[in-house]
Amino acid sequence: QQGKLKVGLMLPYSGTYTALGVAIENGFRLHVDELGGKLAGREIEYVKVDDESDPAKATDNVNKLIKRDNVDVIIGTVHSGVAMAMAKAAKESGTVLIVPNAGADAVTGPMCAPNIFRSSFSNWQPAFAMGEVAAKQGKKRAMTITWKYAAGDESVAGFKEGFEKGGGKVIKDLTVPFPNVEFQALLTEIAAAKPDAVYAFYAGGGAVKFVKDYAAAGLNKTIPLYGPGFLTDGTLDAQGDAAQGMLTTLHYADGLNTARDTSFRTAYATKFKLQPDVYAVQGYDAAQMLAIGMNAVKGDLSKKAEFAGAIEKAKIDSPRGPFTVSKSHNPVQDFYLRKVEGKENKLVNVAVKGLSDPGRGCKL
Amino acid sequence: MKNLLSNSLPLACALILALLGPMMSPYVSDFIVKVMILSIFALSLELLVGMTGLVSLGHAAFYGIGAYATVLGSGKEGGSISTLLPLAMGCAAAYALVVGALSLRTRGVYFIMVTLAFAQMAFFVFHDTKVGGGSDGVYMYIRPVLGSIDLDNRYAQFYAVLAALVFTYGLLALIRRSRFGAALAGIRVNEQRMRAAGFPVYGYKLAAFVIAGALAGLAGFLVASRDGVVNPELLAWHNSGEVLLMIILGGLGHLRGAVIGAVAFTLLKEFLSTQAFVGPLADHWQLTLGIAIIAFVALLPKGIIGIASRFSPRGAT
Amino acid sequence: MLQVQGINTYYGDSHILRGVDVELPASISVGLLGRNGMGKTTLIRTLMGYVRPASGHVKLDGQDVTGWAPEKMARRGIGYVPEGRGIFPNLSVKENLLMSARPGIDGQRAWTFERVMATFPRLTERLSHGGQQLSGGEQQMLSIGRALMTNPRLLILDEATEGLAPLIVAEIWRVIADIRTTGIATLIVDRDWRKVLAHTDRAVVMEKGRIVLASESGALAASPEALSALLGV
Amino acid sequence: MDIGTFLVQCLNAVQYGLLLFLVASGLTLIFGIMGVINLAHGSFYMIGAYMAFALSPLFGDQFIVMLVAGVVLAAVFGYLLEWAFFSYLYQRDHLQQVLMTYGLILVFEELRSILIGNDVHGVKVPPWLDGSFALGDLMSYPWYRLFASAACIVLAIGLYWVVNRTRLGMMVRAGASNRDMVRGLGIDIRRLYRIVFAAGVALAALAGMIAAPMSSVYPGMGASVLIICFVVVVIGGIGSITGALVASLLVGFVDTFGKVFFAELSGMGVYVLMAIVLIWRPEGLMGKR
Amino acid sequence: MNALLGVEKLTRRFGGLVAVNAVNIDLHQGEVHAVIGTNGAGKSTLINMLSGEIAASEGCIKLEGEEITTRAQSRRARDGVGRSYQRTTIFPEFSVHENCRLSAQAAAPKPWAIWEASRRCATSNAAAEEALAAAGLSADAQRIAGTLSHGAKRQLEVAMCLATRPRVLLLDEPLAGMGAEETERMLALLTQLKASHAILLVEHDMDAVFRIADRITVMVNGTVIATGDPDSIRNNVEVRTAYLGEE
Ligand SMILES: Nc1ncnc2c1ncn2[C@@H]1O[C@H](COP(=O)(O)OP(=O)(O)OP(=O)(O)O)[C@@H](O)[C@H]1O
Ligand SMILES: Nc1ncnc2c1ncn2[C@@H]1O[C@H](COP(=O)(O)OP(=O)(O)OP(=O)(O)O)[C@@H](O)[C@H]1O
Ligand SMILES: [Mg+2]
Ligand SMILES: [Mg+2]
Repeated sequence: QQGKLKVGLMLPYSGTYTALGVAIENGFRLHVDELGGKLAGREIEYVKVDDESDPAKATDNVNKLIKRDNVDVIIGTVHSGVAMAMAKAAKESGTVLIVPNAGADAVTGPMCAPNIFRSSFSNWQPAFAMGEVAAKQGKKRAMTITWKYAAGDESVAGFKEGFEKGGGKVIKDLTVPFPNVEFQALLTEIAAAKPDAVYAFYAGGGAVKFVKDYAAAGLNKTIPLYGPGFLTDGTLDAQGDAAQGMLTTLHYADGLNTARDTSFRTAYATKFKLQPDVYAVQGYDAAQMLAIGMNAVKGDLSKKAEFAGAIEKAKIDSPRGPFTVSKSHNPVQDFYLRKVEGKENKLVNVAVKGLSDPGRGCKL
Repeated sequence: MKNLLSNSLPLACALILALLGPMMSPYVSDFIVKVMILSIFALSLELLVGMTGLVSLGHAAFYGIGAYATVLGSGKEGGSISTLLPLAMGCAAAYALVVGALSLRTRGVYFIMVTLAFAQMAFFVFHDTKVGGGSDGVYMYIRPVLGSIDLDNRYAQFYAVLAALVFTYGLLALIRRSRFGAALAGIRVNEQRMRAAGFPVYGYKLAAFVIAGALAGLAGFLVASRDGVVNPELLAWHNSGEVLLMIILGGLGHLRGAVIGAVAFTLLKEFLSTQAFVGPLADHWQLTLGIAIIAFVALLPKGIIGIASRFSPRGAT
Repeated sequence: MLQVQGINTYYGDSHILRGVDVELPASISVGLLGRNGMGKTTLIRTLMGYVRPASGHVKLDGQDVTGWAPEKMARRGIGYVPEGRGIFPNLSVKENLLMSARPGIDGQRAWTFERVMATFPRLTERLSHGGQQLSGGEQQMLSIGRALMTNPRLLILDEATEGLAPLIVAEIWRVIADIRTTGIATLIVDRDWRKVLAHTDRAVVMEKGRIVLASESGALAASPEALSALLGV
Repeated sequence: MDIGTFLVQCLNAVQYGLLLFLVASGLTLIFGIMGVINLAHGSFYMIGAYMAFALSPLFGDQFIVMLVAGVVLAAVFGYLLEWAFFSYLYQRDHLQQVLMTYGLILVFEELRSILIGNDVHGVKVPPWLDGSFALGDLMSYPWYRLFASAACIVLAIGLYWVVNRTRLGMMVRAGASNRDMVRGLGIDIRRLYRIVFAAGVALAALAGMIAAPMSSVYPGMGASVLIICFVVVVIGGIGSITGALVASLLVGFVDTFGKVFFAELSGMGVYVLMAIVLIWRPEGLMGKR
Repeated sequence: MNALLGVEKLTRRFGGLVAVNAVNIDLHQGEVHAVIGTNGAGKSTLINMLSGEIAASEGCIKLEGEEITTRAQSRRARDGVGRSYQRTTIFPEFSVHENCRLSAQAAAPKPWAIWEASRRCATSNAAAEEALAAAGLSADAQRIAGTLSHGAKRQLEVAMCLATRPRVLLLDEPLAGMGAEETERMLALLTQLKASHAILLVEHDMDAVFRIADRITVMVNGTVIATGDPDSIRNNVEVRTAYLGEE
């Protein structure tokens, strides 16, 4: 019937986020291979574009996929600013876009569209969950610290919402200019203010450095450090002892011990000789969502409404646990509280069940 | 004869582009639009670097400001080109006036760094505060329009950008051959002597700086109208650096060099990162692009434009 | 010591030196005369190794050194005071001198910092000034001092007295005379042909890239017709 | 802010400033003194950090031995690099160096990705420097940071001495202003520059190795230090080591207190500082000319 | 006769060093006023202050009775103060003709008129040709300035000064580097120019100075030690010991 399905992978293949891009692609390919390399009977042809995590080049890069390669679907990306530009282009061209990581609230907020989906999370979500956890633990005064950029602001806002709803109070928001990693001054501020808890939003090299500096300053003994899972995901090896015992919230964890997760992990490990992480799961689920939509329209992507409808109605059987998508196309999912033990983010319990992003600003 | 040929060559290129415009696939025309915008941007920097000897590492600031002005000025209802274009160029020129007035006190590497500093300040204003939507940027609801020219239309976009490029090139070509341009060249070579001869050097440099800023603002206007989104990265230093690389690659001191550099740099990168052309090597485009650039520097001391003189019989000195 | 044989030098397309032969024996002073633009500086730059001749040979102590790098020539005992001085503006006077200090080819250090100071007392007051801040004449002294610090056996002076006050010029000619007596060979280019002829053993006149006359300095000084024909005086 | 906190913040500022100097020191040589616009400086720093990552398992506790080995390796590497890519650039327009070093950045970054991968890795603090000492009732300060500061001070003094007090330093500075003249004085400028370039690379790598246990190693780490290094060298006045040191400390203070008092716009801090310094003193704090 | 350029108590310090110390000089049209003095006496510094290249620490400069002490250098140049440099300051990349034309264009009206080609500016071309002819460089007009020999560059230096059509000429060692013939030509030129210009000549070539100077000022260490006609200077004991040396 139809020809190959062209899937555009617009992910970071160079720069800081390269590892994430690779994990997402691997996860995506894993599920496609599980389905025999075909979605709704159509073979897949991949087109890769390195987005360099540079929003300034995002429109050009996404246009390569849309206009040059005429892809049917775009998967991407990690960086929020880039994802925003992609969402804009996807909205204008009508190409299906599945965001496998970037958490910018706006993607499923004001920028939401019938053809834009997210298989990961919104920045608001894990942060809100952490806020609730912190409040439940009886913390009263918290400080937040993050890079000064949109993702950080959104995460901090989510934490504040959850924490203050539970009766806590955020006494001060600290920020470091992006991507500066010199934290001593702010650690000193934290030590001087003596809050009950600190919420931090960092990722990658910054997360490693922050957690290590926090421990080196001796603060981890007295003031618990909370954060969304990115603070300790994929970085534990580098963080070493400094991260031990830290609590984070995320929609994925080590030691879920569900059949679904175990089979995913084994398959991933065998195929790529690597341990999967949350990014791999998000990539994997992007493929699942695409498959569901494709099956519903029998491979005919021009039926936009049915495609979206199928995904909206579906329960996606993710390694993270089943989830659905909200009206604004963001996952409605459980958030786990996890604790760092050794080199794993061990599941403690479910922090918030079926948490849905408010999708503020979305008119779907 | 030779002169005539060299003068009409750019015009011929523009004509060919104009004729081919309607025949191009959306991607090709989009790509050409991108290269043309970059060419305008590069030309505006060429006025500073190649013609006046002022190496700026903050030129992206004017580009970004032009782009932001366009988006912020257009509001929810969209705006007219006739107001947004002057707004974009005006904002960029105004910032260039401030930056130029202050930074022209310094010279050489210090000038490079002061311009960088001012660009970074502008960058952080957009990145760290809410004026422009923060680090993720803002988008434009409706693209600028003027009468029947709607920049949402890809042909309108193509011809508008082409016209802007021709305008920029023509303007700079005029400046180059004029007394103003000769004075700038003199300043590049020997500022002290220019002052002794009676040229108000500071004024000349400032004028060049502001014109370059306004033209970069023009490029910014075009890029915002094309993309419909802007973000702080437009102002980032590596963007300034990249356009500088383009004009060096093309060959300093020639308008054509700036355009050739923009074309070559973009094409090269496009080529090396496209699987269809280089296969799995595309994953390592950084490596191949890096090697290509190193090879260019090693083999072409005068930039790509130098190839011509290299193969002409008596060019080498 | 140094021989130049059949040198042809080009700058791009222009043929500047046309078959130049010059002999610079050890311990002998040679004056190089000629009008502006006749190729004096080019000859010097060629034998120093800054410019590679298209043909011909430069021989040092009988060894073919054509195309040797300037630093190698300098280390073999050639001191160079270039036209336009070549002071290092970012170094102080003292540093300008110290950085170039080296023993001569015979291992002797006849010229020391102190001796240069004694020769150019004016510099003593300017030791910590940057090279840029010196007056023109002061720079000239520094340039000569710097070349002397390398303890050369052949000192090349290209317009070494340009911009110097008469008193200093006299002093420099005295120093040159001094140097001559210590057995250092010199090659002198100067616009004051009288002084050149008075202070050299031999004189060579260039015209349009050729050597048109080579004779004893005294003999040339005594033949005004030759001088006016060749130098326009 | 009470006085105790204030003092700790000052300590933070000084300490950060010294660290900056450490990273910028190599650039002071290559850019400040030799006059080569070297954008690849960040890459050399990155190479050092990754070297620490790769070498530390081999050397175990012998941290200092590892540093020495790393410095030697980096110097050899720098020497070869200068020979292959820079030796013919001095006579050309300075901007050619910009292009060349940009190409090198891309190559190094991709090679790193191919050889080591893209994960974040930690580097162990040597055991004899592990641990912290208490500073006030809540804070403590890692010994390793003090070690890094001390290393930097030693380096600063050493560098100052070599550049300003030795003949080698004079020759190098002379070479930066007039290569031909230096050659005419019997100095082999090409070899000299190769050595200095190697030294600059070695310094950058040393900084990377010392920083690695604190900052961990990650993709793109080179790019993030590049600009700040240039800022430091330029604020200080190109070619002045004391200037670079003073500038580092200034930047340290501005950055530290900027984060505390003007969180919103602290990213601008160093750039505002640079603009003010250069408008006030167009040749940098301690620059000549 | 009124002084075209007058200077009162002009002083310049560099840190502790007083390079020019309370110098008074009057330059008149029709007169070559030579300033001689030891190296580092402050002659170039004096010219630098007169032309506006550096600011005076103290004192006052008047052009036709109007004070110009703080006037910008470029403005002074357009008002008719032209100078040459002791160290050649040309545009090495441009042709000899372009060097002069560019200098001449400073005075051309409407510099912003970008539709007019620089090459076609008739007045500037005329001024350039005239200056080149005066300096004896007409034959080399099309050569690239950087490839000239040292002496020819010195000639060009003076030609560029002339091309701006100044009324006051401040010449810093114009004879340096010139051969015998060129020296003669330059002296003839100065003699011819002095009728319509005020000329300040800094020079170390004493034969030349005594031949053409109408008045001589002698500086030592920033201070004027003598001013007067050539004969009185030649016989001044102080000048002989401090500057000329006993011959
Ligand atoms: N870089 C160059 N390129 C082309 N021609 C040059 C270059 N340098 C010098 N020339 C030409 O070479 C010829 C000889 O110049 P050179 O400098 O050797 O003369 P000179 O005898 O030293 O004169 P002067 O007494 O003026 O110093 C001159 O005609 C000059 O114009
Ligand atoms: N920018 C400066 N900074 C410090 N000192 C300076 C500066 N410029 C000149 N000087 C000093 O001022 C004094 C006068 O210098 P100037 O150049 O005026 O001398 P001059 O009379 O022209 O000498 P010459 O005949 O050698 O050219 C010198 O001692 C010089 O070292
Ligand atoms: Mg000469
Ligand atoms: Mg002088």
